[in-house]
Amino acid sequence: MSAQPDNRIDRTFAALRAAERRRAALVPYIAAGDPSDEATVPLMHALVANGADILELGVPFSDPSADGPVVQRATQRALDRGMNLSRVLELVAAFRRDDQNTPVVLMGYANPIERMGLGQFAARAAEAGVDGVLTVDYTPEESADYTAALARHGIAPIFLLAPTSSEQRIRQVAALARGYVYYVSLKGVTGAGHLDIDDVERRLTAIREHVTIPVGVGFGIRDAASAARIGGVADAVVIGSKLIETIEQAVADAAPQAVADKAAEAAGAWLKTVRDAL
Amino acid sequence: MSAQPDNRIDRTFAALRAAERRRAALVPYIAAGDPSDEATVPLMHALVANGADILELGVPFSDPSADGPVVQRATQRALDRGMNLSRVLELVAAFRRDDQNTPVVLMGYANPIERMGLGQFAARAAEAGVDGVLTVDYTPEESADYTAALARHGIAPIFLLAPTSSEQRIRQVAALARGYVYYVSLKGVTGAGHLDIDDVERRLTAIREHVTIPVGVGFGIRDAASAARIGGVADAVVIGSKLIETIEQAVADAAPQAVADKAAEAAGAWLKTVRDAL
Amino acid sequence: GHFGPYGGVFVGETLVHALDELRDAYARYRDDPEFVTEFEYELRHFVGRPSPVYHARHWSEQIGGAQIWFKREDLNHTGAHKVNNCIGQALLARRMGKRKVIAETGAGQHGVATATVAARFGMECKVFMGSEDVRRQAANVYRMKLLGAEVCEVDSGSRTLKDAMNEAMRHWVTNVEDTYYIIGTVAGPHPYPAMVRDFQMVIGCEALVQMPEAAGRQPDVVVAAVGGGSNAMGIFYPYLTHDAVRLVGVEAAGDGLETGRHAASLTLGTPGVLHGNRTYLLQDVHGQIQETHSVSAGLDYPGVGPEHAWLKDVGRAEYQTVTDTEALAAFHDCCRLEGIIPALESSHALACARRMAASMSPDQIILVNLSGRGDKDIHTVAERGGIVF
Amino acid sequence: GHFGPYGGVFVGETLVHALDELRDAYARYRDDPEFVTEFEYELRHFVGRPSPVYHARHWSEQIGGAQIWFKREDLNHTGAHKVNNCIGQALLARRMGKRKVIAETGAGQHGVATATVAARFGMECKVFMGSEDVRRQAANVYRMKLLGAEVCEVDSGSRTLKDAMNEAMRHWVTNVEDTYYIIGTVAGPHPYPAMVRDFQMVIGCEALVQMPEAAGRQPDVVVAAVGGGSNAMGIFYPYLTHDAVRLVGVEAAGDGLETGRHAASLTLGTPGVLHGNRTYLLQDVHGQIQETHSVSAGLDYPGVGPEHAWLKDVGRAEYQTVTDTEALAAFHDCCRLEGIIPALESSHALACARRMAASMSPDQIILVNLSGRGDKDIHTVAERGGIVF
Repeated sequence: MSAQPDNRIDRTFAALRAAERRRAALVPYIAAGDPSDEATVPLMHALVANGADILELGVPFSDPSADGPVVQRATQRALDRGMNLSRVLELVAAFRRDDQNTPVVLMGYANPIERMGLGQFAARAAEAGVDGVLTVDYTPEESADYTAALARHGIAPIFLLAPTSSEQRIRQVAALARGYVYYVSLKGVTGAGHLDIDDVERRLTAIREHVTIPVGVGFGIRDAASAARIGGVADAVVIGSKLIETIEQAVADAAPQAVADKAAEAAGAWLKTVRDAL
Repeated sequence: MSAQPDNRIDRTFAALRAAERRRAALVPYIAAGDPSDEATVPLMHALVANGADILELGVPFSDPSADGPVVQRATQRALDRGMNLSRVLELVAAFRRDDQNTPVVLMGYANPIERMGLGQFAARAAEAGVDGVLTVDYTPEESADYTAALARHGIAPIFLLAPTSSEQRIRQVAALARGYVYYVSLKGVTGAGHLDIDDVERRLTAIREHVTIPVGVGFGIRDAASAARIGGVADAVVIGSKLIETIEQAVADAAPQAVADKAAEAAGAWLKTVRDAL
Repeated sequence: GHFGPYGGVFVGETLVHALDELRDAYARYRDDPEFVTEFEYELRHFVGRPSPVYHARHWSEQIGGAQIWFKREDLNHTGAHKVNNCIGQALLARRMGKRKVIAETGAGQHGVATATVAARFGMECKVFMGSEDVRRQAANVYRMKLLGAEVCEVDSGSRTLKDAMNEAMRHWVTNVEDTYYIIGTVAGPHPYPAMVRDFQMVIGCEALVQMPEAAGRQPDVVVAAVGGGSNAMGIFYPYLTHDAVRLVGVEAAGDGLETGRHAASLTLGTPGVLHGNRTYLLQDVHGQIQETHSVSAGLDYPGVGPEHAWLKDVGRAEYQTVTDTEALAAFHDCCRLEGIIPALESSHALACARRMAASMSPDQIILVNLSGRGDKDIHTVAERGGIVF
Repeated sequence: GHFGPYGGVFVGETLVHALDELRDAYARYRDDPEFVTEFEYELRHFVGRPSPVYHARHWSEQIGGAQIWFKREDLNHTGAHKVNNCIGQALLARRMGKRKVIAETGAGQHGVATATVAARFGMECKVFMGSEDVRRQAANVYRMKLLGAEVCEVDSGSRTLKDAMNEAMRHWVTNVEDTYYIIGTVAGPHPYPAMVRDFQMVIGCEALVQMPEAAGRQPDVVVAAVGGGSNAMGIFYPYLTHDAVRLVGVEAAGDGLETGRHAASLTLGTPGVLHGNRTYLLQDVHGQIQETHSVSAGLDYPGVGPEHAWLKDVGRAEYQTVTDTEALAAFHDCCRLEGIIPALESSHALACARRMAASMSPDQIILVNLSGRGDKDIHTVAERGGIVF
């Protein structure tokens, strides 16, 4: 079974491949509800306006043990303001009212999804316009029900691969993953690690022996230059911590009513520099 | 072996026995060096002037575990001012310059005596004019060398008996003791206990079956009335804690140069009330 | 790696290889005679095992029901059952060529046990601890330092156990090549729950032999406190096949189940995924993990080992709850009537035993796992009594 | 009641009858099979005996000389050897019909051990403690209260151990009919020194059996710290007849013997009479007992058990000294290299063993009596290091 042909993620990558000048997809990550509930949808639109090809939206969880300190801070702020999975889906639906094309991928942990129920989650996510879901702590072994539920609603299950992933593991992920595969550093909490571009390239080659869908890379990207280097070898460049820090700084002293605008403006401006470098 | 016939203790009791109106000997206890080094000899004379028949002089020891709080306070004060066994002997010698008749009994613990050496102690004590020694923690079993050393110098070893002392024990003490025997309450730290005169009388009767020398009693005597009751059954009445408290109160606010006089005056006045009641 | 629907491996891909390695190493060594011999030697000479069983005669008489016996894990080196597992894992780490161990700790007990075995085996040791806990548990922090461990203060989140766990996990991911993560209870991703249980089951194995010798027969009931659940699994496991023996786990009811301030995940929780495994969790309607409360730091955990979840579902073990107040009463009884200061964790088991004993007959036997000594808890008890020192 | 010229009964007549009673009772029960069985049962099930022997391999390697082994009294219930003796005396008190026990304590360890056994056997317990020590040892005071003991603050003198002893003695005299005085070391009037030694000699008896099993043979040297000397007598006594085994007692040299601030009564003291027996004492020229100093509260005593005095004179045991600084260094070594926090008392024995081991060969063995755990001492060690918590 392959992802439905009209999945926005597949269409996005297909369009990029078909373009005259091929370039990697730009995939910014923000935590839903940070810096505020109201800021999220405008921020998503601003990111698209400034070159985002796919949006990753973090679903806050109380125990984000795979996240680095920057992402943890962001999701904690969102949690403190009452963000939850249902509300994230509402935000995606709101975003979809004005943007039918940009893929949205949810990134989070298994428990909120299980609590909602796999079937209900997949149905509501599809209805809201979610295109892919990356659940950090669903390993392929534990994913049968999860991937089945997503497949029933045309949502791509996105999986991680690491430098330590064995060939067998890569095959296993290749068989399950849809949309794209997300390659992370072994220094693998979000926001950490340093960039060894040759090593990344070797790993991607090994992964692509089995994985036919696009492979994104998401660590060590702090600026336009590093984004460009990753973009030279990967199908997608995921940017999280640095973007969140940019937003943090922009809204640090902002009046409440100015938060959404300042966040969108700063995030968009910074993302544009990255996009221009790709 | 009996004590030398010219022992002042024996002569004192003999004189009291020979008197027309027999009465118990009055034996006040003070700690040597309390309230001060200089006050001790005048205090001894004042006690004699006010009716003391025998003087008990406490030798300060750092660990007076058989003494109650009042006596402990007094010996601790003396210790703090540098009192020690050698100095006590000097005080006795000083007292003897003006009083050749009143028996002086040292009361203390074994260690200072052993430290000086039994032979040297006995010789120096005799030379100073000491007539008897009561060493609280020399039990008859451990006393062979001690009593021999005292005997060589004509000093009476004085022993304690308690309500719990067995008949065998009384015999043992009877064989060793000279001068007098000191009967103490089972509530046997100094200064403690309450007075059950009938019980004391029964005990003294049992003791006198074996002990032929005088038997003193030394607890529960707080005033003239209780002294009179004890005096009715005992050969000697020992008074310690109440006398020390009297001195303590008298010198509490005294100027340093007035301490000796105030102590002697107060102690003498109080002792006289007791003596008058005997 | 599953206990019915529970357990499993729910972690990011970055940890999968390390867990595969661990699973393989454990499978290789768990029955290796040399490994087993060394483990048993350490338990005997370093920990002081076997721990005795003890008849709490005085207390049993006062209750007037069943005879209460204690399994004396409080007599172990470092004062609790925790060290059994730490030794097993340290020996395994050494065989895996890892010279560094890490652990997370809340009140500091697992941190002290880990620092202890790391010192014993000459390993580098980092213990992650929330900065708030560092402040509250200064004595245990100092103990760890004396033992040569580095205490890493965690300043994120609530600055307590949960954040320390997250940080330990992050550190492990980043240093997985030379670092072994010693998890302290029967939770976490496979193989931890089974492995920790195996290292702790010496408790039950000893009791199986000791009770017939000392009491004439096996107990009617075995009672143990359940936070993560390692002391309970350790004593339950060898008794699982003894159908006549009731197994009772005791969760912390804190201020009372009705107040919401408790840590009774099996009693009031629902299945979910946390810390690498599927199990019963205290969570809100959105799947966020809830804050828990117990006077006992060791029971103050929103999850529970997955094997307990399974034993509950299949009915082989039953789970009761005990409030702070009941646990403290049992703590004081144990001090005054038996001369043993029990850990507050263990006091929950004691309180449950007391409740059960009262309606049982004097020829019946309850065996309580006295999982640790309470010296670490006297400040907490004093504070509750309004005493500060 | 004598050990050569030492020991004896040096007390006021008011205590003689009580000591006669005790001597007779002990003579009657010490070999009574029922008494012995009960004592051994308690040691096993309540205290957790036998305590293991342990090869400090890591530390021995670092020193590069003799192999150092520990006798693990730190694993006993209440954390030290003290409890062995308290149990023996409590069982005796019960047979003598005494329902009340008293004890004196300085740092609180003997008080806690006494309170513990009193709770265990349902006896009323009073512990005398100087008010200054009450202030400094608040945690142990609270422990005793938890165990149901009454802590009697003593306000006289220096308000420390000595005054507590005097006060306990006074209380005993006054209540001798129904009260038993549990002395905590091998001092005091006969029969205490011999009786306490007998109750503690289980340490050496176990070691005699364990060392050949675990190490292949008896040790070349047995080392133990000496304050009053009960842990040392407990391990020495069964080895007295093993002529090939050197017995080494270790006294506290405090700031250094030359400073006068120490507690080395055997090394620098002279014979005298204190606390009911004749022994070596630290005293001035007038026979006043001197103040002592040691970082270890348990060694901070101006006398020593009379049997040690005798063993020194006849040359069967030798006595060395260790300064505060040396003891602290050994304390830290033991923590960091072996994962065992030793009592500061025991750290003196460790330091001596280290010194001796360095000039011995790797096939020789030193057995150290690790008399207690050091949890009680970590505040003292921290303070020394300038750390307050």
